[in-house]
Amino acid sequence: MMNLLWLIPILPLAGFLILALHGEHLSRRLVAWVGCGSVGMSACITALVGVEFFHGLPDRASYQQTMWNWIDTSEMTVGLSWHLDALSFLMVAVITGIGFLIHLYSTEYLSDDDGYARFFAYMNLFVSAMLTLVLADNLLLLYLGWEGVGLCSYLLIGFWYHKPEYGTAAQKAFIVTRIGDTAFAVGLFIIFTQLKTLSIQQVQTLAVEAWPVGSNIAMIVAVLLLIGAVGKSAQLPLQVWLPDAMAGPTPVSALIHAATMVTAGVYLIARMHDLFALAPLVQGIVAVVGLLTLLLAASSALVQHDIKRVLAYSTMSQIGYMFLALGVGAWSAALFHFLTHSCFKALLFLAAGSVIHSLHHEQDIFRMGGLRRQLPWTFWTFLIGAAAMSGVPLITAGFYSKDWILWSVWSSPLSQQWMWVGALLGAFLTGLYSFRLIFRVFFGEVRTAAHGEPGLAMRVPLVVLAGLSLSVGFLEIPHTLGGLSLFGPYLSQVLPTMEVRPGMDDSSEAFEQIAVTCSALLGIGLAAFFFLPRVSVVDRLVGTAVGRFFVPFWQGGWGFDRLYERAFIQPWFALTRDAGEFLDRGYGVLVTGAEFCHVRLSRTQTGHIRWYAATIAVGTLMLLGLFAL
Amino acid sequence: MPMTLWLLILIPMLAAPLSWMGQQWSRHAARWIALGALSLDFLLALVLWSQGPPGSASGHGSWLVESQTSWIPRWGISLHLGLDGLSLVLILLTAFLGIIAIIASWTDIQNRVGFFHCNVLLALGGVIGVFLAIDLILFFFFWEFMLVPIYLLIAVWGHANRRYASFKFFLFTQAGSLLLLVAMITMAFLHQQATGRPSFDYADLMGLTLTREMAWWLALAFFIAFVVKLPAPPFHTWLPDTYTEAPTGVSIILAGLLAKTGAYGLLRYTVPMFPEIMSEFAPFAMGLGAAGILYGAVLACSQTDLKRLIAYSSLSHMGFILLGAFAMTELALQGVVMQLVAHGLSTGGLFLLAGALYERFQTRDMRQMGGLWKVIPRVASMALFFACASLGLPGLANFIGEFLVLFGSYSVQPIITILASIGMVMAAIYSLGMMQRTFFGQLRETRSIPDLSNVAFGTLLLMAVLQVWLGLYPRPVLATTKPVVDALIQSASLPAQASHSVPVMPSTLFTSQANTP
Amino acid sequence: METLFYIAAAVTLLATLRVITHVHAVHALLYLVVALIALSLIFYLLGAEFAAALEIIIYGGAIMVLFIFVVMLLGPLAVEQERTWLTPGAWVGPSILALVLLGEVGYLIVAGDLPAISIQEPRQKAVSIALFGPYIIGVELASMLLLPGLIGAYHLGRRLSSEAR
Amino acid sequence: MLSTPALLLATMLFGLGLIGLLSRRNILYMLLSLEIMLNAAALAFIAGGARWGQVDGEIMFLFILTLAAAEVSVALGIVLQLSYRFRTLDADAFSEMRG
Repeated sequence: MMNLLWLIPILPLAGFLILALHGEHLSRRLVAWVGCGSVGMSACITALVGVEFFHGLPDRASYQQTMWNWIDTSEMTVGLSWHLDALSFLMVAVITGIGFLIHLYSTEYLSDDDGYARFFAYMNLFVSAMLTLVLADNLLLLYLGWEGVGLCSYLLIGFWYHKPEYGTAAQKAFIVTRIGDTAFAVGLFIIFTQLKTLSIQQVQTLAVEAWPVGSNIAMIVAVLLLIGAVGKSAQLPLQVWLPDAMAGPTPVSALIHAATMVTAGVYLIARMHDLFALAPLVQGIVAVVGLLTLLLAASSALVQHDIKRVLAYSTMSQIGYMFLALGVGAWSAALFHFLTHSCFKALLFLAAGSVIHSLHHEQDIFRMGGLRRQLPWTFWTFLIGAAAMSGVPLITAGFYSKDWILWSVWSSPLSQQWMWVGALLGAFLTGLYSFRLIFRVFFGEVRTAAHGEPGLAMRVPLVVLAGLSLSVGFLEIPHTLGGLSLFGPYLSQVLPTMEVRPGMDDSSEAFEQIAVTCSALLGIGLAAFFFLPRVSVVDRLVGTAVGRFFVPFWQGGWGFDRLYERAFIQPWFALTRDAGEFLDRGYGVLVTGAEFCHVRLSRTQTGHIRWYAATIAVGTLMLLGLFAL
Repeated sequence: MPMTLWLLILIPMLAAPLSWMGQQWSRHAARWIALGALSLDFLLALVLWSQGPPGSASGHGSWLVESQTSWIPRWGISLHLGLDGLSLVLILLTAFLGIIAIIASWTDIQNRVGFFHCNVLLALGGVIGVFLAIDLILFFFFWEFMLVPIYLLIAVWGHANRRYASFKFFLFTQAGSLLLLVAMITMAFLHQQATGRPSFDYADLMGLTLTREMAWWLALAFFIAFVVKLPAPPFHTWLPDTYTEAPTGVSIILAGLLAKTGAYGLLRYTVPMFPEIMSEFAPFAMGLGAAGILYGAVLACSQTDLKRLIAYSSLSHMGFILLGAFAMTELALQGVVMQLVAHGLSTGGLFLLAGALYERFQTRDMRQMGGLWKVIPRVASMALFFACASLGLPGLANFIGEFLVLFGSYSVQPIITILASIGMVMAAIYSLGMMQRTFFGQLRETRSIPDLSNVAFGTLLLMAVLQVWLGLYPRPVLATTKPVVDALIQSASLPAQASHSVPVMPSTLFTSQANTP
Repeated sequence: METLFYIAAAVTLLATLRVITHVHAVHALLYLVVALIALSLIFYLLGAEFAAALEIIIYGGAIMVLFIFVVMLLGPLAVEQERTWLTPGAWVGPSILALVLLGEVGYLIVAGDLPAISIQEPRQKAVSIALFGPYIIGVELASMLLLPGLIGAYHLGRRLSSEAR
Repeated sequence: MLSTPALLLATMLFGLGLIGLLSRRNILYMLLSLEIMLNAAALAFIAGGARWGQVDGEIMFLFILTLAAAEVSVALGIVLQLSYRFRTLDADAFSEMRG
């Protein structure tokens, strides 16, 4: 079974090839079959591989498979090799599983779109690239997947290419992430130059041997990898692309910009955890970046009008949690949050898509309302998603994962107290903006009529994801609540378990949990207070001087877009607009000089044959004179 | 067996007049003759490739196939051809891109068809000659030989501003050639000083001992002569005009092959002949390469003319070649070879598509395009593919080239390499900007426009498949050129055979003839 | 013998002087023919009897005849000069010079003091051997020169006739 | 020996030819002057050959003769063309090749 591993990324690639080369001639039904089928088969193979993987768990923590040697020189040997361990299996399972559900959902969501085959081709390519990213045995292959998902993200954001602003958003996404990618690439150059290998396993072992903790080289490499991760995962300061990326179709946002691709940065840092452990300062930066992004995105999510932008900022915020967890060394907690986040965020996006679908592509939440009765399926699933995101205690998955992170931040030797306070504030804000959405969209008066619930192909993924959003949390229950730990030990094969700071006992954990619970519930309650009544308290709040300052500030994502516009984009355009060939002007001087001489010398060409004869004679005389002298 | 080398050169050259005459028989006869000749050449090169033992280690002067006939023995000039992995790969590329260029010209060129193909074949014969000749005079002969047909191709069949472009091209390349000629003759004289016998043979001149000052000047001449052709700033200004004004097929040849002759010259002559000088010179040359990458990319971003954009992107890609050639590490040199092939394919594809767009809209101005994906999805999807190749998407051949170069250069010049890597971001900006302005956005065109024909689509698909193949399995190219790369590195690491022992004074250069036997 | 040379040289110089100073083309040509004949005598005196013969046959004969033809073809341009052509005075100068030359040649023949004979016949053979030996490329080049000359003359002449029609 | 006076004579002839070439405006006369100069050169070769007893001088004469024949035939063709087109033989009237 294990040797079927290579099929997991290859099958979606095959699907892509079929659809890209022949998609226009296939019926929609067949396209849907190919598109979903390839990912579905991948998911099945993942399950088969998983069975064997878990069987052989104790003695075989990883499995390698090489297809062929990709780059084969005497200095560098890089294989197209897959590496399956607990971490990558988790990622693969999420990608194929949720990927399949989203593909299924898309068959209906895009059923009246012209680019049906194109859409599924891109989606399949994305899944293939993402699987390559997580299964890669070496950093170069990882980079292949890394760039591949970036490309697919670009293509899918700009899927409706006839709108120029979508194209701009797509370019923005690609270019901003490419800045991160380039830093990542430079990191690879340094790693290879220093360690002469790119294999992830070897890099980690060799780095630990070669570089002392806190050494400059380790710091530089870690910072470069971090910039790469930050670009991909839309964290500060490269976060600006994600809200605009919502231009893509909603399933795309669900798959790429929520569940999978944006968490690639988390995966990268977790993958290279030994390296980051060598650079404690950089790890601290990871935590700070996560915390700042978390707060920035949460506050921005509060005031957005577009339902998808709210979700986009919430994604940034949740990934901020993951970065925070990574930064404090809670590797498993970060990935646990990745798992639950993938479920509930995909669910939220799909449910939002369902709303948008029934409202004929209306995305402004101020034109929505009272959809609770018209779209019951959507409402309930959305509610579950929002509850999971806010961390409604005990029943939702989000609670368990967020709690784990907050507990880690509380107890980690690497963290500071203010980080925990910030994270707690984030939890409060999460509750607030999640339920702002719920109350705006599903409660209150009806503003836009919906044209009915979606069909089966959209409903099934919603329900499955809702179930997962409620249940996956039970994989890791803190021992204050009964103590079932499956996820942590599972990942501990790959990732080190976090050490708890001395002096942490059950009572402090319980206190911490109560604080988290309270802040989330406080957020939800405040949302109900603000947004449920007809005459909104919020409008008055916004009207105050403080509100007038903060609302536009938050709406613009803390002004980063405007800053970058001024600092980079306008100078760049000015540069390229005026960038004539200034080097060519240097040759212009030569040309002018030649012309100058030409005009003067051509006067000697009188056209009179006797003049020529005379000059020849004079020339000869002068030569003779020279010889005579 | 040695005759096959001459066959490689002579097949296109002999087919050239034939295809000119073929015009009288039927409209397509010239095209078919040219196509047949190049296919034959390609097959021949493939046969050589399949026979050659690419794995065998060989230093300089040990060639896979070699052919030497005396020509002008008094001046040490002989008809000396040699084939090694590098030239084999480049000849394969030449024949392949030649075929592509002829297919690209199938509908594009309608007047003086026979003469056009005659010129194309002559130029390609010259290019192959350049890749094979290892006698300097013979090399120079082919080097000059390919220029005239190319000049004619631009001046006769080019776009509106063709006269300016063709003159500029000719002047720049001629100036470079002049330097080359002077340096070659000087070397032959120096050889006579040292051994009493003038020689233009590669192997002889490789072993020549030079004073430092002399070597500097010669190396500089060899460097500039080839860099003009490559090109890199500040010698590149002929490139955008020439690439833009040339007809599609010729643009493919210019970018895909002519630029490669410059790179080939650097690898074959400049670097191994003056290893000491080059190691001192390397930071400067690599800086020039990085400057080319960035300069080309910035200018590519500012273009509105599609072909000009591609031309500047080509300049940017050539910077990687300069960067890698002077890094003198195995990885960088392997990357250079890969980049040579990959750039030929990617830029060739883009020029083909630009030609297809020009044929349909009679303009190269991207401001007048937009939203074309809807009307011509085949063109658009292929353009997307080649734009991705051009921005160095992993899994495609350009990525292998660029990354190997960067990997190899980083260990030598980290700062320059990091600067060069910024070019990757810029490549994304101009490639995607091109896609956005041309194929995405609002559709302006209301006429119904035919999409790519099956032949053109198939051609592009073939190039795309090659890109993917070499991007995922570059071993065939890397293994073929490995002996050459090894030898290059060896020559760089050996400090020129104890050079300063018998210095030849430059002051005696043109005087003493006494020791002629 | 030296006297002969000096007389011939004087004839050559005088005739040449007249060539470049005379106003009438035909007169000038006549003087040139005389100069050439005098020169051929000098060649003879220098021992190059074959060159002397060629000088008369080709230069004095063929080439000068070409000139005459052209002057005749240029008729309209030379028409006002035609009358002055036939004045007897025109013949005096060349005739005198030619007579001087004739006298010299007659003296040479009569006196029997022929310097060329002393240089024996193998000289001609040596010229031929050298010409088709080391100088063979020169011969080839000369023939290559003559061919374009022929074509050029033919082309230029033909254009005239076709345009004149 | 006669070679020295012969060379002197050649120089004088050459000078006369040059004077003619430069002073006459009629193109026909210029051609005649050219012939004189060619002859002067030929004489110099012959004299040189005689001085050294070598045949090369004569061979050079032969080449000069050939050259002159070719030159005259083409030049006279050109003269005919010029006279036809410009209706004059004035060399100063032709300046079409002015730069």
